[in-house]
Amino acid sequence: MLREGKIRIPSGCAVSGIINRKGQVFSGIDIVDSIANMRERSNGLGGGFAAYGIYPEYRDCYAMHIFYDDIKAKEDTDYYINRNFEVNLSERIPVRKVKVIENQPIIWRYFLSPIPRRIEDVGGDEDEFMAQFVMQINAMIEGAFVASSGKNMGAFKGVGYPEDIGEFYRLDEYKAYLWTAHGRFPTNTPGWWGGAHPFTLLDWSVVHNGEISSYDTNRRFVEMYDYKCTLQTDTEVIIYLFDLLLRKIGLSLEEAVSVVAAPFWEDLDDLGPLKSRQLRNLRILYASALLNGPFSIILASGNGLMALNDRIKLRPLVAAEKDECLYVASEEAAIRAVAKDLDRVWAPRGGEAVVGLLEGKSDLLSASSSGRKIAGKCSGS
Amino acid sequence: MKKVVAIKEYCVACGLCEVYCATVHSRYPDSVLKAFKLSPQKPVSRVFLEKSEQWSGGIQCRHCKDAPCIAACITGAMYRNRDGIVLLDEERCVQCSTCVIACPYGLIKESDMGGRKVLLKCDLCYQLAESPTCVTYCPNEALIWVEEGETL
Amino acid sequence: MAISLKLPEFLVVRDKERCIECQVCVNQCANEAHIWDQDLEQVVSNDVACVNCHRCVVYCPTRALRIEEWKQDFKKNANWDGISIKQTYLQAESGGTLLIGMGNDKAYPIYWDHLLLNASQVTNPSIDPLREPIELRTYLGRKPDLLKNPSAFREELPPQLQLEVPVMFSAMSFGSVSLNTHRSLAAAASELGIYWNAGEGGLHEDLFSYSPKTIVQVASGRFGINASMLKRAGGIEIKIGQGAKPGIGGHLPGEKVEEDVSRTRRIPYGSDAISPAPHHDIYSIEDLRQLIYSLKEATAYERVVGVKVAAVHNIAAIASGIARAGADIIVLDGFRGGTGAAPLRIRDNVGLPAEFALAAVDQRLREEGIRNEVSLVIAGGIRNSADIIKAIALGADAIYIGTAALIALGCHMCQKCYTGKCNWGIATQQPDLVRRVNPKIGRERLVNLVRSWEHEMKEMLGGMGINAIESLRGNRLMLRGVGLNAKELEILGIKAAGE
Amino acid sequence: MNYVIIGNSTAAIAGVEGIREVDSQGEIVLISRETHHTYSKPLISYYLAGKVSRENMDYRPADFYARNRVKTYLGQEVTSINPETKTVHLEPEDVDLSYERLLIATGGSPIVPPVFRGDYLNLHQFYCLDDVLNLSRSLEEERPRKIAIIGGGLIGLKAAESMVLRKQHVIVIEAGPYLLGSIMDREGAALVHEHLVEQGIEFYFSRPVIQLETGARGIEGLILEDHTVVACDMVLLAAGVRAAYPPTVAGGLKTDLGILVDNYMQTSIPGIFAAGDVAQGFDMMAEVSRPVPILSGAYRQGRIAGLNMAGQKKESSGIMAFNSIPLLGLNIATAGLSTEVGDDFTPLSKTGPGKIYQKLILKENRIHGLIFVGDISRAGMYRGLMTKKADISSYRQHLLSSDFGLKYLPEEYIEEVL
Repeated sequence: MLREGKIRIPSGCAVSGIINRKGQVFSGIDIVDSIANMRERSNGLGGGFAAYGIYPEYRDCYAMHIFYDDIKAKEDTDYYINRNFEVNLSERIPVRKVKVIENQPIIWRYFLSPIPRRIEDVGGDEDEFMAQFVMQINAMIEGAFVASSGKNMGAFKGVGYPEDIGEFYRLDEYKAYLWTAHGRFPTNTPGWWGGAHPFTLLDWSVVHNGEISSYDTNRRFVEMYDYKCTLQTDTEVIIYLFDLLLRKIGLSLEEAVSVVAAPFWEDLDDLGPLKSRQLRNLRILYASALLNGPFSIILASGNGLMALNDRIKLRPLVAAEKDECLYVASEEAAIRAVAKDLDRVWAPRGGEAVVGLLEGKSDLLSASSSGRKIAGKCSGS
Repeated sequence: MKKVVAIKEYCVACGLCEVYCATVHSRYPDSVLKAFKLSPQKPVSRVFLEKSEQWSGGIQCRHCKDAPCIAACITGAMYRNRDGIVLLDEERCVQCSTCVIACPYGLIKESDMGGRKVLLKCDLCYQLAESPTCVTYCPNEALIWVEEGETL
Repeated sequence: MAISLKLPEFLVVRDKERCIECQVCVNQCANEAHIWDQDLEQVVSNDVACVNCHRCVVYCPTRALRIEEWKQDFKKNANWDGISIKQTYLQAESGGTLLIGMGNDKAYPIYWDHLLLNASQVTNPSIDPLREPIELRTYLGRKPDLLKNPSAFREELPPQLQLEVPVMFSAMSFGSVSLNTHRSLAAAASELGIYWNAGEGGLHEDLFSYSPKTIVQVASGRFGINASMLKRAGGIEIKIGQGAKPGIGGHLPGEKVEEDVSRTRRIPYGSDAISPAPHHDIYSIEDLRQLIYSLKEATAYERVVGVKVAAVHNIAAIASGIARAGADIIVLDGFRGGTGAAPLRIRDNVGLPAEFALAAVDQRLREEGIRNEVSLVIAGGIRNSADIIKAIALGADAIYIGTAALIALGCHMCQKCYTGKCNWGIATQQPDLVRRVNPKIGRERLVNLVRSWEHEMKEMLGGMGINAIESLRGNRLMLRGVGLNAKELEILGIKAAGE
Repeated sequence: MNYVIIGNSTAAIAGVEGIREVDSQGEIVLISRETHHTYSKPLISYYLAGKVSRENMDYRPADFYARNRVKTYLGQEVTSINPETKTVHLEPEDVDLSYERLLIATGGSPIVPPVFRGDYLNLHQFYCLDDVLNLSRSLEEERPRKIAIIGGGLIGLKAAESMVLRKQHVIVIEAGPYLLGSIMDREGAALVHEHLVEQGIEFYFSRPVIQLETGARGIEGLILEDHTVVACDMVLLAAGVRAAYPPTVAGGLKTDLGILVDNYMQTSIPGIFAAGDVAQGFDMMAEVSRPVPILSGAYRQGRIAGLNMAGQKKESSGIMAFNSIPLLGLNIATAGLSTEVGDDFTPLSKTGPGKIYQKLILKENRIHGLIFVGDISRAGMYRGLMTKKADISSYRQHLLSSDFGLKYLPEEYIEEVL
């Protein structure tokens, strides 16, 4: 059977996300419990987590989680890493033996600082350098797959039920202020670790439930802007779209939302002349970026998260608040499993984004991944 | 009162108005084929396709408000019914043809029904529920059934 | 006079049992294939004159008429078939180019019929157009480079054509078609919220009220065009070529240039209207750029300027050049596109299928990163809503229909448009024939056609789980090829069925 | 408003209809010397010929009076009209009826040439229903062999036709030089004559009857001016009609050849109107006031009178004489100044094939009269052009062509018909 990248595989799923908006970190137990409560929504063929704030000691380094099928792939990748980065730490990610988890790849993590000359070679845009580097590895090196590459964050994913994956990765031992999780129900897969969610680029991570009917339109659109959709998954194209809209083009989060979940033409007229003209123009210009078909996604960055449904809400999404914590999940039960007394619970409408930002942040685009700057040395030990 | 109006801009001069008018007033109102093949005399139309090089149109009794044919009819056979339709009661008609010369448009015609002379005029197919037959079957909607004074 | 070797093409079959001698057929046949014989007191046929337009068949109130092919066998010969022999006779007698109307009728593969659409099952829901909105609105026009001009959406965009359905009526000039045909197209386009193209013959003054929904054409003859017409129009199209006759100009015979045509085209009454093969001010891509910007200047950059080209072998490079020359819309006219008159050999042997041209151009513009900046419209051989959906999935923004619109108006594809005696009142200027198109009915029929397609398109989109047409544009994963070889699949950029 | 109408024929009935178009409430009283329900006078020859039943002679359905709420005094004669008191006196009822508006529609009475004044058993009038009822009885009882008809005009020839259809031998005696002299020219009359001779009718022209031969059965022969003796055993008088004035009106109505009326059909005495054969109104073709004793004129005048009596101001543009008289299978139609031959008038005519004769009388680019014999199918269009006083100069060359029709007429005329 062909794996992701060779074939497009539709899947159903569960998603969950928790953020402490004051930036206080907490262990992975809650997020694992939350996603575990939606076991019915996945089938054991994929689970994963994204965690932000987990590597404070390496906060200025790119934390790169890579799956290797074999040692050859690692050697090839290391060659490229060493040419482009100063390697602050390179180690096997610590895992626990879990009975049902098998066929795991070699799972490695690096804390990297790019060599400034290399960034200058490609025009001096560090984010673009990183994004291109990651896409190159994924596309070029057989048997290597970058699971995450942002700063002070990481993706932990694999084939299995999400709670088993959490156990496997020892997430109880990590502390993050923002967690997202995913349980996967692919309809046709050999169970490839790279295909599990979240999918990441730079600081971005996306967990996603749904199927993007507009996939090829979106793919061919982002590919015009130097993205390589190697996985042929919706999740991949979603993250590239957001990266394009938010980072490369510089739309605000609100604008990007009204692109990917554009209002209906007939609803535009009710919004006042200026607003309706701008939304109309956005829709005209970014027609190919409309995400069509059923989805609920959680997009996260170091600054916070944003949960969003497709514009006619064909997939479930529930949000809740308790003090400084914001919860989003496919089902209310997944939130109630970890937070009993909620201040507020609501079901966002189709196309209505639920945004949870760290205090003091005004946008999802994190400082580390915005602007064209050359990275300094990593401050971690 | 609704009248049939001919729109000469769209008349295609096919003559189907005549064919269907003749049929519906024949012994076999539902079948053109039977009307023409089985009737003892060739069925006669009460609408007339007028053609010139510049225009054409199916024309028929205008059901004039101040109808000269009614005024002229010596027997009272020509009358106006409740709906304003000018009708000829064939039972009472003595075929004097005064209406023929009374009609300023020449739209009442004499016809020979097997040696018997009859006078025929448009009755707007008043016995049918739908529009007059010529309108129903005009293939280009060049005959329309509209309230008087109503234009396109 | 030497005997003509021409054979009748068709046989008029008159069922005497059914004929009532009403002469409706006589009244309707402009070719005089039906004649009333005073002496016989019956209608007789002149089969040689019959063009198989079906006017008499449709109008006969007793269904007494049928037109058959005139079956005349030649000795079996796979090389010299009857058609080839008859065409040779014709040219030996006339010494002229064979003329023909409408699009290529040869049995080249129709790629639309080798494409299959996807539909949702289980993993995502199909959308029911009767319950949920499904949007077909499309904007055609130049879009700024998103990376270079990220705040473009806050400004006024360059002019856009707003289409409620991604369908437009192709350029058909007043002269080649009748005024009532134009009236029907214009009124239908306005009612449908789409555009119609008046072709290279200007816009008749009676239709000025429709000008906001009219695209006027600037072609090599420049007929009917002046500054006020450009400003009045909703959009402008520079016509470089036409799918039915790439590389060939146009010729409207003087007989068709009656008073209205003469006034509208701004040419002398009764004079031949000749459109040269090339624009004599466009011998290169940079010349095209000058014309595009001349037209934009003339309309204060308030009008969309498109460029229509025939699909030819290096169309991808040509289209890229047109996009970079500043065109807002590129129209690709495939080799099945219709025409009022074309040399038969050109029509049947020159050009490319629209499907390939579209696939190649869309892909090329994407590779160059400029696909989003220009709109792509295809024309030539679109027959139904499925063709449209496939075209959009291959990468088109919208499509043009010409032949389909004329068929909706009554065209029976006899392909004799060039004679000027169109029995359906479409391709004619003869007043008695022009009356045969009642614009009220014409408008209704066109509106019905597009509305029925609109509904079908929504059903197909909904089936694919898509509720806005832009999410289908270039969505080639929604297509699979059947009966296509690997190279064809590669050019079309699609997978084979089952993949 | 209350209305009194004297008469029960076309003009009177049209008067009722005219009044009821405007006034559905006012009281209408209708007085007739005859006792019959309203019937059509021109139908008497058809009745005699057996082409129409007695019931079908009714000019309006049996419920006409009831439906229009008309009170009738049939078999009553008005013996005096008093405009001062606005009353009419009826006999034998011996009542006075008051009116606010009065319509005199008493019609005409047949002219009896002096030579026929006398009491002859076999001398018949041919004017009203009672005449033909009598005549019909006589024909059956007396079985005449030769019937002489005095007068070759419209009435005479219709009488002749009915007699032929009853298999009688008919002799027509016309004082003038040819038939239908009041409406027909010599050429047309010749065709009619030829046709009627073929049907077995004998004719004597240009010789009035100067003396009668009488015997036991009454008149047995007619002596003409040239002393020709025409043997006959029955005589029908059809020598014409004149206005049948009502009895003297106190104060007097102005009359000429009929009661003078204005274009609203009002007489010289306000409140009193007249219409039909008794009235003398405007002849639109001759453009003078003169009697036009035809049924359609009577109807038009009666209706106009009725409308004006009920208060709707409606002006008549005058009436036109026109006739259609099929005679034993030959169609004849005339209209307007059909016999005009003055210098200003230009005839345009066409003959054949067969008994076809068509003639238009033109003057100053207008059609003033027409005579059609044989084929009358297009006569209505020409008459329409006469009514409109249409200028025919642009299509003059097409007049009388076999395809003459709307297509030759000006746009505004076509628009009217479409």
